[in-house]
Amino acid sequence: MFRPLKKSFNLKKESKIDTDIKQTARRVYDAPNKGILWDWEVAGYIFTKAIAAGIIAFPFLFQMTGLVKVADSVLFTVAISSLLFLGLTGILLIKDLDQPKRFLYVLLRPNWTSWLVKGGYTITAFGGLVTLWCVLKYFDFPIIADLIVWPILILSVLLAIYTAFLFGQAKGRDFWQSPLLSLHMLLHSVVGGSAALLAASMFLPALMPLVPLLKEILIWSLLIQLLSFAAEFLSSHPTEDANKAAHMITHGTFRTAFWGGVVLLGNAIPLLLLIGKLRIAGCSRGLSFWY
Amino acid sequence: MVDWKWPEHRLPGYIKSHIHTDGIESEKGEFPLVPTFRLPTLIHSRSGNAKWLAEISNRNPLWMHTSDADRLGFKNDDLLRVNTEIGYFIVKVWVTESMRPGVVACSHHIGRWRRPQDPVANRWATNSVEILEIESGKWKMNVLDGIQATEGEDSDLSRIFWRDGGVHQNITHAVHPDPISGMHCWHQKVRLEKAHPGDRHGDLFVDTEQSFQVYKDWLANSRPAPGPDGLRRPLWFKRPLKPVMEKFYLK
Amino acid sequence: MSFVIFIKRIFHRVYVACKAENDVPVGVNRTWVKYIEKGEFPHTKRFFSVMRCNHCEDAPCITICPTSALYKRPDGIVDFNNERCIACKSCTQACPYDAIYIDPETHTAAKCNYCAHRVDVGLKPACVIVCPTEAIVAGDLDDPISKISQLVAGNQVTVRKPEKGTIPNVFYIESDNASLVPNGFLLVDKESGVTSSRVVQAVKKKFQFKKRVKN
Amino acid sequence: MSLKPKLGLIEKFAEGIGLIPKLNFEDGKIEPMNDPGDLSNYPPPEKWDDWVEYEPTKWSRKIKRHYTIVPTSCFNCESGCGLLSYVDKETGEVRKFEGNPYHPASRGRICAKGPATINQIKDPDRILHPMRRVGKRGAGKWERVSWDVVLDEIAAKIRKAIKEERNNEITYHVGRPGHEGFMDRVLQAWGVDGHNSHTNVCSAGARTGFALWDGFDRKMPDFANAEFILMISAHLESGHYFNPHAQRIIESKNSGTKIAVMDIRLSNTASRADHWMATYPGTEAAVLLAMAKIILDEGLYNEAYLRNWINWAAWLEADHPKTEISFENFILKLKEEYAEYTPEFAEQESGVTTQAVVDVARQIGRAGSRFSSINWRSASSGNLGGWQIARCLQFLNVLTGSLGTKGGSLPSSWNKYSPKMPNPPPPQKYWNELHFPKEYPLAHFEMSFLLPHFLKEGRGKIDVYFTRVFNPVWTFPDGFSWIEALRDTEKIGLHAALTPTWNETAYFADYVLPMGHASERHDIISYETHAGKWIAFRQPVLREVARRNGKAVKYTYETNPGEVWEEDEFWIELSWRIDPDGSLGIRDYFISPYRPGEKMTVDEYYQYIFERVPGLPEAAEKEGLTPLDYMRRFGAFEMEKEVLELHNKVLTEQQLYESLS
Repeated sequence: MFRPLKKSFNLKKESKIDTDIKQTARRVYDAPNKGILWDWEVAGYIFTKAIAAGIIAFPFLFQMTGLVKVADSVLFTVAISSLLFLGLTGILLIKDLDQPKRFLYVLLRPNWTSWLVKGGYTITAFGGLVTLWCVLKYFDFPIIADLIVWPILILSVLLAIYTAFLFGQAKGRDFWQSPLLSLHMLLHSVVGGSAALLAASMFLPALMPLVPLLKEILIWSLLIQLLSFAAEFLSSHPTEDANKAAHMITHGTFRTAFWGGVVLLGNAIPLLLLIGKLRIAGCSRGLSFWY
Repeated sequence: MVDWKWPEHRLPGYIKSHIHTDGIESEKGEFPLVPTFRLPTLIHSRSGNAKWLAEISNRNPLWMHTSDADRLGFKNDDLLRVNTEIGYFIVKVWVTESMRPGVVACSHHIGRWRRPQDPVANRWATNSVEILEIESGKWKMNVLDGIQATEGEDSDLSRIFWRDGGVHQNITHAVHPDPISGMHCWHQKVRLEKAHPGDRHGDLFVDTEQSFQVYKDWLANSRPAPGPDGLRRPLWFKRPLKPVMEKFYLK
Repeated sequence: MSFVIFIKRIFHRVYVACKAENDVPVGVNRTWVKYIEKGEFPHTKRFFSVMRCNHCEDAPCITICPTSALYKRPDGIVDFNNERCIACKSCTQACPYDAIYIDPETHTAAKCNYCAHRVDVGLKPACVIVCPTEAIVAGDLDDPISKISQLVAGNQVTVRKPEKGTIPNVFYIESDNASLVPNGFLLVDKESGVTSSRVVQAVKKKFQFKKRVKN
Repeated sequence: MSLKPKLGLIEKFAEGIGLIPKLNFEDGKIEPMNDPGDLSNYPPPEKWDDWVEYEPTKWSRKIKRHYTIVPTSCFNCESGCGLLSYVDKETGEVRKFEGNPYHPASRGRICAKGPATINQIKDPDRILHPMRRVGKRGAGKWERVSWDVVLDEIAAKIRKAIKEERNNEITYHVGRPGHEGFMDRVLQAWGVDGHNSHTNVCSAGARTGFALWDGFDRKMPDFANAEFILMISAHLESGHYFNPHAQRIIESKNSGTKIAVMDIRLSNTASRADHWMATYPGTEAAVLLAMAKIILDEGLYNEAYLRNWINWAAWLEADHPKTEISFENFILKLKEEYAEYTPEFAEQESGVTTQAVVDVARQIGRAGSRFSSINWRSASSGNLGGWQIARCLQFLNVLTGSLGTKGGSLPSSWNKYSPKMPNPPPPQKYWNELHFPKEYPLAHFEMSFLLPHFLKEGRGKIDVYFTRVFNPVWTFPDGFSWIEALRDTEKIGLHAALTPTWNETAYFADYVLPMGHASERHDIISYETHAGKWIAFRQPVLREVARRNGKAVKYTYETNPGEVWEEDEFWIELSWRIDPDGSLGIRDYFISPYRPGEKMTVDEYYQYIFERVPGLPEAAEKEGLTPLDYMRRFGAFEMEKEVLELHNKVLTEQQLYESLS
């Protein structure tokens, strides 16, 4: 559902143009605003996609590199839940379209220059391979199953960061043109995945062996995440619009959502808790939602 | 002009207007109001049914220069009560540099209305209002609803994004018949103040007894016919539907 | 194909001619006029700019459109086919000129397509023939002797947001930068508008005019 | 060269196995009129009978639509620009309006209100049938009635009034002008002084000021050839004939003409001008006279013109009997007369800097005979003594000798054609005091906005009141006095509102009679828009399409939507029923000029007029058409291209003789 320009989304504060009439040019007439076109569904599917990529990458990586012995049951649950999140991503993607019945056109009338198509094929390939892996594992063909684990891992990375390239193609949005965007998305996936696994480990004893390493990864990724925020918001941006967008996030309408939700709840508190040896890790998930 | 009892105007000259600065006390918030400027996209009262025209022009704020607004403490989009000789109307103010200081202006065409009992029409541009005659000659118009996006045969009706039905300013103007040309001198001397509590954009009040009095005052300045040899009107002047010759002479 | 627009002669005609020609619903526009004012009285100046799709050489909307519903024709017009469009709205994000909207009637993307249906029959676009002061000139820039080529060559022309690298094909003569740059698509202090059908209910709820109890 | 994206393999395969619908078929290809690159503005007239275009809303399918193109004239303001209506052959409805390239004034280019006529025609809340009020006037209850009932009831009331010599109780009050010739003829056929207008809330001030000079109450500035233009108006965006004028103003501006605009706000016009003179409202005359003084003092005036055309001797005799009559003394006395109007005085009164006043005055002086000025409303209609502003404006034209000259301001009736009517009735024997009261002998024209106050004073009563496309309750000052008058059935016996849409005055009517828009009514238009003389035709386009398809149509409401009618036929029908037996002598003015004894049809009325338009029969002959059919086909005809310097032409014997009669 589309959220209209909320009253709280007060644009007057940001556009300093309108306040001092004398010096600067003043827009006195224009066509009506088109409102927000990409809404919570888009933010939603970035969030579910990051988790789908993250939760499968770590167990499989540990398994293949031998860092930690991972039971098959864990691999299975992780694969299934990743497919689940992938399904959720798909549903949100289709829901965001104004012509939902035509969603197949993305795959069947492909325009290969568009990252939406490449992304669509990535999701399809990733989903296909993971299902194939489950089937092979279930019917006990371990060797072939192991063979396709590496492609799955590579696809999971691509799955996590392809949206950055798509946003990069949206030239109308200066703020999305920043090269840091793919790094941000990767971090989302890492933080999201590890946090999800840690949270799941409270219910699934089988995940216990992975916990210490996951905590390590989560601490470091949260640190890097905070650094990336600093990099993004302390430095200036190439164009005025990007600066304004950054200003809106740090001081404007999204101020509370950013400092409160993303920085504090999403990163700082979990970091402290983790360093203080407690297990609450789910809240970092909030991070990617707001970003 | 000499023949028709106006010798002092026999040559091109300058007449001080009825809203000349001598009669305006600006510190009391008095201004000359220019109510006549038109918009390129509307027709007097017939573009209410043209959706694409109403979509372009759907506001008639009161134009005021920044210096006047600062002096009187008005901010952009404030609601003002504009008092005319025979009543008042409530309008939003548009503070701009494109206005001559000391003068305010409000555009024509906008402020159409329909009462609840009237047929539903011109939904693109009409406020729905109630008209009350509080006592005889004392008329009050209250805006019940601005322009609403509604369902209808034309699906564009549900996409109306403008809410502002504007204000019907002409109805609060007294008649000003120019003693010579007979022209209605449109400009009004008005006094501006912040809108009172309960005032809504588009509300207005008129006292028709007062307007009848103003009519009589202006009528008194006229210098009636007959002109030379009992003529009602100069024969060489244009006159729609010229009657027979003898009718030109007052018996 | 491209446009040259004389800023100094613009008035409000293009709106209705374009809407009449293409039945563009209320609330969205293929071409629109933006006013800006500068300076203090009595040196105040008002500038107008006709905004529309710039039919870019390297159009970001074409690259991002997943089903190539937006495509470039050999004569340069960036046209759209709303039967291929899945309304993913990524083109509206990609266009730096805010020229693409979602048609609330057909729920697909739409924009100025240079009146391709008229050009193919040998007629100029609707906004060109309606303008009393011939403020909009349309023609083929590759043909050196066409009026438009001479105008672009002979006058100082500007384009909107060249830094985006899209190589726009709409040139403005005697324009003012403040009125050309859509300055901060995000920071629009415009009234809320209407776009995809889902907006309709939202707009109604949000702007519910306080019904006054009849006194 | 294919104009669509190439199909990829996956897509072809997927469409092949039916996973997704096939999209790539097209209805048909239309051969372009000319080779790619050079596009024309309009389809050529030879193709207007069956013009083929693609349907824009289903552009991907390339569906062909067939149109009949019928010209008419716009009805959305006083300019009456030419319109082409595209009538879809399949649905039989008007699809859109464009400019008519054959219209000499608008030349195929129109403003925003022209094409918006399509909205007004397709308005869901349109009045489609005559309505009669039920219950109290203004209560808002209506019932649908037939045209016959309406005509009989109104005709009966008028017949009774005329029989009882209450001719002055019938008033036809017009808002948007049109049918000027037609209505004067109808009212004089009835013998009533019933014409009332809105001129004195519009341009009475300027008209009086201009008329005092030479009797022509309007000036036609020849903008196309002007070297300096002074506008006390916003004529690039609004005002009488602003679209044809704006075209020519911008053309001359492009070739160097300078423009000055006097306006209290920065209108779109002022923002285009080289000089924006932001005068305090009402002080424009002071600025104009200061400029006149500079022109006089610096000798920039046109001596030959003044000597030849101004009654300077008579003025000297009247005002300065002692001085000897000579042109030099006249100039001397004139300078004394206007000595007090220094630029400093102008700045103190209006706020416009002396530098601007002097600068513009000199440019006017230098422009000489190519100085054109315009004032229609704005200052002269807003201020007490506004008529002096127009008078002073023309004073500058007189001083520079730019009256009737190329690039100057021409007297309006040089460029306006007045049609020859069939069997014109004699002038009426009544003078209606409600319209032309004694108190305002010089008024231009009826004191229309004082009507409710006159009624309140008991100066008279109105038995039958027609408000024709006229909304005083909303547009006029003091609308509540109008409501009080309209509400009172004693003061206004029967109120019939002829209007295409609902409006605030129609809420207080007895009959609301739906009349057509630009493409649903007949009329002829001839306005002074440039230095030529032309006549244009407004016609119900669906009736013309029916005629071209050979379908007989008796009344226009047969082809208009619902029972929407047009005024010409309404008045002919009404007059016919006012005088059923011919005893009042009204009926014989509505007899057909071609079929003796029969009722005149609207086609015959216009055929009679067009046959007498100089040059039209010959032009029609070339096209192998009758004059009426020529106008139906092209919508407009220009009689003369250059109507200039008539005042300098030597009259022939014949013309001298004619002017005496």
